[in-house]
Amino acid sequence: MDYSIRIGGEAGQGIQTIGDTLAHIFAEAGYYVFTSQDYESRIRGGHNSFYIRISDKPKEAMKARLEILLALDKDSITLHGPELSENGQILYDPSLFKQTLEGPRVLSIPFLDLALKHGGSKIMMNSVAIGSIVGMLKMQPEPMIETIQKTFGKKDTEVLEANVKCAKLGYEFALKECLKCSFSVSQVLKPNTLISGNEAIGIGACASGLKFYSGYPMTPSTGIFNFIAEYARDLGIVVEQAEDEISAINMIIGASFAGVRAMTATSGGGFCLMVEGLSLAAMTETPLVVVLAQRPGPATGLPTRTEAAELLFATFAGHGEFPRVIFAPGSPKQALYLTNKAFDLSEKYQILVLILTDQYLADSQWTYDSLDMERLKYVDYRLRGKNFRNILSYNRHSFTESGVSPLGVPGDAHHLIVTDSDEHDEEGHITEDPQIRTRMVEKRLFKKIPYIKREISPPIFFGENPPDTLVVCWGSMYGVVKEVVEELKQDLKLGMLHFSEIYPFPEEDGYLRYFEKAKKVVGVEQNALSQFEKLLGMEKGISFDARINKFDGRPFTVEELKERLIAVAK
Amino acid sequence: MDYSIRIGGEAGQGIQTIGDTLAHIFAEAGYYVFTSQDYESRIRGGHNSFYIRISDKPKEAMKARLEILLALDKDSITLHGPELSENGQILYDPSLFKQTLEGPRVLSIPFLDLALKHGGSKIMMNSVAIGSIVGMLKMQPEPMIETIQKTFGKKDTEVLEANVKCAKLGYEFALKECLKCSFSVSQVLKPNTLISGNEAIGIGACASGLKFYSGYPMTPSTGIFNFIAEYARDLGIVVEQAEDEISAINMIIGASFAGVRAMTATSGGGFCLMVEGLSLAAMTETPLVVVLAQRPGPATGLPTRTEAAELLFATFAGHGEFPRVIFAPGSPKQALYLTNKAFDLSEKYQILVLILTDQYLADSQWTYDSLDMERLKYVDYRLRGKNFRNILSYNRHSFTESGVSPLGVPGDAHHLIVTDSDEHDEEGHITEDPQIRTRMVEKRLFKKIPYIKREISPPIFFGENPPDTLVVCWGSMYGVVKEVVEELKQDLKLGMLHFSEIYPFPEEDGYLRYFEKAKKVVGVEQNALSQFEKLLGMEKGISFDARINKFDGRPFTVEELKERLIAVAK
Amino acid sequence: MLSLNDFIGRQPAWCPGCGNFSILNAFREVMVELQIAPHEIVIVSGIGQAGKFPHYTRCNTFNGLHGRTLPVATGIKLANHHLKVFAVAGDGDCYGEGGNHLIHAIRRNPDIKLFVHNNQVYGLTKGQASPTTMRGVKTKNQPFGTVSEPLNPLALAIALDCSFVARGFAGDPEHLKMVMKEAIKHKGFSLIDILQPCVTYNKFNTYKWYRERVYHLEINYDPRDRIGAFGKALEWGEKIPIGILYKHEKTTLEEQFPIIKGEPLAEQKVDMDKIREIFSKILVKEK
Amino acid sequence: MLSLNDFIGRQPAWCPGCGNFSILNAFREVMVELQIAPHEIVIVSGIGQAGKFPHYTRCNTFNGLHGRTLPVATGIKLANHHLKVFAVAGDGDCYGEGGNHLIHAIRRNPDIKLFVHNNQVYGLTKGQASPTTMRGVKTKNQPFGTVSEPLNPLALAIALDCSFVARGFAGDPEHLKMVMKEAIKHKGFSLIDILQPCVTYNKFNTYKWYRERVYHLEINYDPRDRIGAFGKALEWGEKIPIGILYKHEKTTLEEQFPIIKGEPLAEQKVDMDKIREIFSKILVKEK
Ligand SMILES: Cc1ncc(C[n+]2csc(CCOP(=O)(O)OP(=O)(O)O)c2C)c(N)n1
Ligand SMILES: Cc1ncc(C[n+]2csc(CCOP(=O)(O)OP(=O)(O)O)c2C)c(N)n1
Ligand code: SF4
Ligand code: SF4
Ligand SMILES: [Mg+2]
Ligand SMILES: [Mg+2]
Repeated sequence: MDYSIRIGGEAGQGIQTIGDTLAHIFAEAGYYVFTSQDYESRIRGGHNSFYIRISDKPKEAMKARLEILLALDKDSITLHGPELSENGQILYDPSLFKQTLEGPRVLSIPFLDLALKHGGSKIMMNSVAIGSIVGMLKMQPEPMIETIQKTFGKKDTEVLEANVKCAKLGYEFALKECLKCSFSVSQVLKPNTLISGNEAIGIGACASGLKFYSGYPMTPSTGIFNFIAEYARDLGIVVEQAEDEISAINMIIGASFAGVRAMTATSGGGFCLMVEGLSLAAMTETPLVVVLAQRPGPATGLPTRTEAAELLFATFAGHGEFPRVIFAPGSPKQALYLTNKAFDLSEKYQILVLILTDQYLADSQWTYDSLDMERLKYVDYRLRGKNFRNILSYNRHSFTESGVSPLGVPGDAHHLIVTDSDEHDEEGHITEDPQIRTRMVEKRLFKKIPYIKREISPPIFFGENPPDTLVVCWGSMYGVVKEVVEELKQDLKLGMLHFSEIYPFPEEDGYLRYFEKAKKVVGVEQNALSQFEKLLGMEKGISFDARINKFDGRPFTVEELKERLIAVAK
Repeated sequence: MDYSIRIGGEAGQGIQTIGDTLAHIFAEAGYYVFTSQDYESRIRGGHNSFYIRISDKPKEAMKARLEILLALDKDSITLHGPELSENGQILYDPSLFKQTLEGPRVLSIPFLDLALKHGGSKIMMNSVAIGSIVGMLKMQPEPMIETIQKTFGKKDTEVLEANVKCAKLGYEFALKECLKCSFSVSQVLKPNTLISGNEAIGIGACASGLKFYSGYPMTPSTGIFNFIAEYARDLGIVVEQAEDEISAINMIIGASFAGVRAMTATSGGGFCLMVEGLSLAAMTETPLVVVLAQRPGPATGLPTRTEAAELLFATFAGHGEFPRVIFAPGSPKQALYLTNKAFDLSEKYQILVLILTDQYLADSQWTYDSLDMERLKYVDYRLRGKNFRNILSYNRHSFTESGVSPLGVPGDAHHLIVTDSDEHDEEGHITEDPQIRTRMVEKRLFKKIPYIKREISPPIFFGENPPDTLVVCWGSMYGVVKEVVEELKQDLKLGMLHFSEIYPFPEEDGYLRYFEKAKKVVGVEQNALSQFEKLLGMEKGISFDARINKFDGRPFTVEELKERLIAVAK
Repeated sequence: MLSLNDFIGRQPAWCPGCGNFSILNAFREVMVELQIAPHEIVIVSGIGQAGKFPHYTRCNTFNGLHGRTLPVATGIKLANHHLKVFAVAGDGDCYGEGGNHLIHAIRRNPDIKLFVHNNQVYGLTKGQASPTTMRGVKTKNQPFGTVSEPLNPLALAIALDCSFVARGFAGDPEHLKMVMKEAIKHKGFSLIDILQPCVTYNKFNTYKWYRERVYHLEINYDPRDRIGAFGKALEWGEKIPIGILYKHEKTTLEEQFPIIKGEPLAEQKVDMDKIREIFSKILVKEK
Repeated sequence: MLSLNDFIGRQPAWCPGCGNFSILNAFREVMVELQIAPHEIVIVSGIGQAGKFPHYTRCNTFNGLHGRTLPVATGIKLANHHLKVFAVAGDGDCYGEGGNHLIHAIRRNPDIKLFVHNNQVYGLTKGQASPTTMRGVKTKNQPFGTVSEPLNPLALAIALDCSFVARGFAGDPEHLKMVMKEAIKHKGFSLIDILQPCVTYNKFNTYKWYRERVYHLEINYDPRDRIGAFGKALEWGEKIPIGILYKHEKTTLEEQFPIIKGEPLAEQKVDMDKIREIFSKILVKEK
């Protein structure tokens, strides 16, 4: 069982609500779900769509071929009609747009009419549509009702009742009318968790003891801001929207200096404005976690679409030389644990950790059967309270074996915490001394980096070993590459290496043997310039034999990547 | 003949005036001169010094060993006394600081006393000191008098006369007293030009038709701003100090869009703030020249000192992917011609060109026997006036074979110039279309880059061919590496490659054979991470066998580099 | 004769009912009434709903970055002061991200007309508080309610002695046209803060809310009295004045550069002979 | 008992005669008189001559970037509102590079004391015009003279309804100390613009120039009248008022976050059990 559903319509029609609710229903019912969003930079009109994949086995990528297309506007049919599979069904309400479709692959349901008659408002149409899809799949109605109840639970019961009623109507209508629907879902039992990339980062941050968030809205990072703001009261997090990204980064630096874990998230344009701040954090050895949610550039580019073209920028961003760690999770699960690791490393080594995502991962939802919360680590590396008061003397930037100096909390003791964006001495005061300068560079850079490299996990290998063709990818390419490799691995002797802990490269370099063993190395990147390949070339002297790039702002589908991979691997 | 002179004292004592005047005197007298400055980030006090090298052959680097030390403060003696050569002389006025020096290597002249008595003011001391050094060198007094006349020509004649008088007194005093001075200068005839890195960039820009400059002061780039402002009235250049660097970059983008050549210059921290603007210029295909004058970071670092640690940042700065050209001149002469080339390429291909310098080059002065002004190129690539009015239809971003679309001047015709930081169609309007997006990326990136690569000159080779040891350097390392290679080339079979047109690497890659032929490749860089080596590794798969780095903020002296090079080359 | 047809651009991507439509229409009508041709105009805009404005009419267009309209517009004006330069921005754009440029553009006083589409919310990014959002308003990103004092752009501009300071309302297009025309006729930096209902995200400051409060400045109101204007600018709440609050002429930025007193910079020829002559003094030594 | 000795830091690198010295001394004396200990204070400064300030006394110090003092200070205050947070900046720093942060810090109203060492020039970078440089002043970088209207920081702050707005003069240290003490006692964002002669680069606004103009606000001056204060703030030229121009209490930023009503954020324990409990609702499904 492996069905793909696409819900298309104008911005403002509720596409996202329908998609999100369906995804939760499916997860609740015990299926594995994968969703992805496609939207324009506008609030009403245009054309958006929401993709859902549902299966009894984990699926972590998008297919081009659709089983169900819920069309709320004409464009859905023009754009996505051709993607319908042989047994696919278009679901629509003819009254919504002046077009009547004929044929066995069409199911027409009067969403609007049912909503107005039985729900009392136009917006209930969405519940009818949700019910219809659940009905088409011949699923049990209970998870649907439960999920709707959860979603509308906070609103008044009348609205809730009406929605449930509308969903049921849609459900029954579809069950009855869609005799030609050949869908049948396997019986599964245990409900799954459903989380998006942005939510995973949000949870990861909150569960790492985040206490201060400052940000400036920017798609596709805003979801993180929203998530953290939602939990701010319960978890005691101060969230403050900044006047610009420069302020955001400097505020979190201030907060981190004052003794709390702090974070910001942004996208390319905003990240540009934060770059001077990164360098400031490095010089003052202030722990800092920054999320860069990539989207297609240059400049404003395609602000709601996806690309991963800021890896090299992120790796070298900031004036002067300083250490940094770069993570690029490949899934919400990785995002959760890597965000936690980001906070840990950042405070342990008093360095900057960047988390790179992109619109595709940020807005995608994946299911898991439970995520292990015990894996989330919290160690407070700061010198606080009594521990701080009891030491005899203190220098914020004292030279140590590991390059890491004790990180005191200002005000907790009579010791003063002094730090400076200028080169400074151990106490933190401005210095012009060439020897101290040299030692400080060594401390920040050469001493810390070897320790940090030991903390970095090697890439994940998957597939045939040794592989004929090794597919190398990073970040959000994980799911789609894995699915394609899984499918083709036996025929083509494929293996894949996925990097999520990108920089610095890990001390343990056993993974290099895959490059040696493979006859052909192929890079898959969502950018034009093969940035990860360049980085690997720079750091490890490795170059690839072929590469697959995509830079039109749309994520790879399984089919597209498969076709392109066969073409180069053969 | 090859003498090194250092003038040391507190900030505010006039060190720079003395040094600069002497350098001009020597150049006027027909010698080759090289100067370099060492100063702190303060206006009064502390310790600064000005280094001058004078020879009858071109010398383009600094030596540690000194022939004359003019000490205006005690620190000069503590810090630079040990650098005095065997026949070296310390020149000082005992009344200036409570210390009397004895011995044959000391010349004491009552600067202050002579100045007060014969010049009438304390500040005339500097003229006495200037005269003393000219006298110690047993040079003819005429170039000195001429230069002082030029310098003070604008002030009232009384001041001028007094300064000349003081200089003559110092001159005669030294001639008479410094019997032990064993200096003697060769007779040379033709006067030389003396220009600094910053001046060369200023001239290069003005001579490329610069019409608009906006900047925000930041050491060591401010000299460029000063220079351009000085010529603004004569050359018809609008200069406007911006409220911040973000404004500066956006103002010049506006001016360039409106049809004039525009530039800004900054240093690392300011450059960080401009990075989003670089991406904007790229997306809108607005020609742009930006100077990044490097200094030691991270953050404020050592704001008045030197380092070249922003190469990788500059190469990948900005969100999204776009072409850029990076130049890093190795001398004022290269700076002059490369600045001119920067403007030409930038407008021809409608791209960003970055010029990287550092404090060392920015503030150093070199002499040349005349620079060829005919080599300076000015071609107006814009579609203006009648030419613009006469075309039938116009699209700012039309697809063309070369990727370059016609660059019209707004207002010159009825055709509208539309451009956008969002991805756009040929007309310049926002688009979300994946095909147009892909073609636009190809236009901006893949079509233009091959043409640009053809314009890039290969690195300069110097030394023994084939070399046993190849020394690779870039930017301001040129002079010091060249001198050391010159000295050692026969003993060690040394060759050097110097890159000034850094990125992209040139199409013509004959220079790669030097890497193949050499037994050992050594990189010399004024940074900790060997950034150029990394870039070469990324782009050409080349790695070095050894590397010499310096990151204490002070430039290499000939002696230091020689010693370190011998150690690795052997 | 120019007609409205000369100002029809791309199809707007704004929500039906958005206040931006009437600002767009007012602008087009003003251009026709003043007979200013599309190619004489440059509109510089940022990112946000307001930032899309120039695409929906016809003009030279520089749609740049979020927050950076004014420096780009200033660069354009200095390079070619014959162009009629407009800057169109959102309240987030101009008062948030671009706040510093606003202050300094006012100080410089280039002859630029700035329209701020002030919907008191971040529209394009889906409803966060903007600098003009009223205190206490809760959004997804302001879970404790908006904690900052709303920015009063008119008081700010008057404090900076802005040459022309006005407020318009998208729901009163005739008045808005009058204000636009006066701003265009005025020489010097002109700020029009335009109350612009956002029907999707601002459920508080609706058409109705504004209509109940907005009133035209009294006939005998004197826009030359700075302290009086400041007092008037502080009025916000039960009654909100619209019209020209403060106005006085002063030398513009571009008038202060003697080299562009006449021909615009963009039309001045590059004289390589003169350049060579000047720099030969430095670069070439007589042999 | 704290004494002046507790506030002796590194050797200042300022020019002899610089106005910064007396500001530094005033600050030290105020700390002793109010018995505020070095470790209770955080001074956040930027880059410039003024930015070196905290090194020359003893305190917790964050000497950050040029222009960015206020966001850092705000972050610190929100993370630990028990600390006494000062921001020390130059006029270029605070009104130029950092102008946007000033506007929005005033709107937020954290209980931060901001000292702007206003020498009407860029000191550390050698004499360029700053936002407060007077019109017409020529420098190397302003070859046509300063073309912009000087920024009036007090009028600006009053327009933004800043909680405490004052002007001091480095040449009148007793008065300056009084103003500093009042600012410290006041709850809310406090701006003290301090006239600070730069003996090296500002040959126009000298000690003498200031002395001839500066006068103490009249005894009956009412700092609670906003419009009156605005009028007073416009006085600049023949007479320059110093003292507390505008003052009123309002809720501070930090008071508006209920979660830090009590313990500062920096002292609140991270409760992993609670966190796990909350997120297990999302992450863990009953089997
Ligand atoms: C540097 C940067 N930061 C953030 C964004 C994201 N962004 C786009 S529009 C916008 C705010 C829109 O609000 P406003 O300026 O008031 O315009 P409106 O949409 O309300 O007209 C933001 C934050 C961006 N494009 N660039
Ligand atoms: C981003 C950035 N731009 C520019 C500079 C260079 N810079 C250092 S201090 C300064 C101005 C100093 O003027 P002001 O703030 O008035 O302080 P003052 O020295 O007069 O006290 C500038 C422009 C910098 N350090 N960082
Ligand atoms: S979101 Fe608001 S401002 Fe944006 S188009 Fe819709 S109504 Fe207008
Ligand atoms: S340059 Fe001016 S501000 Fe700076 S220390 Fe000297 S006198 Fe003071
Ligand atoms: Mg808005
Ligand atoms: Mg200053």
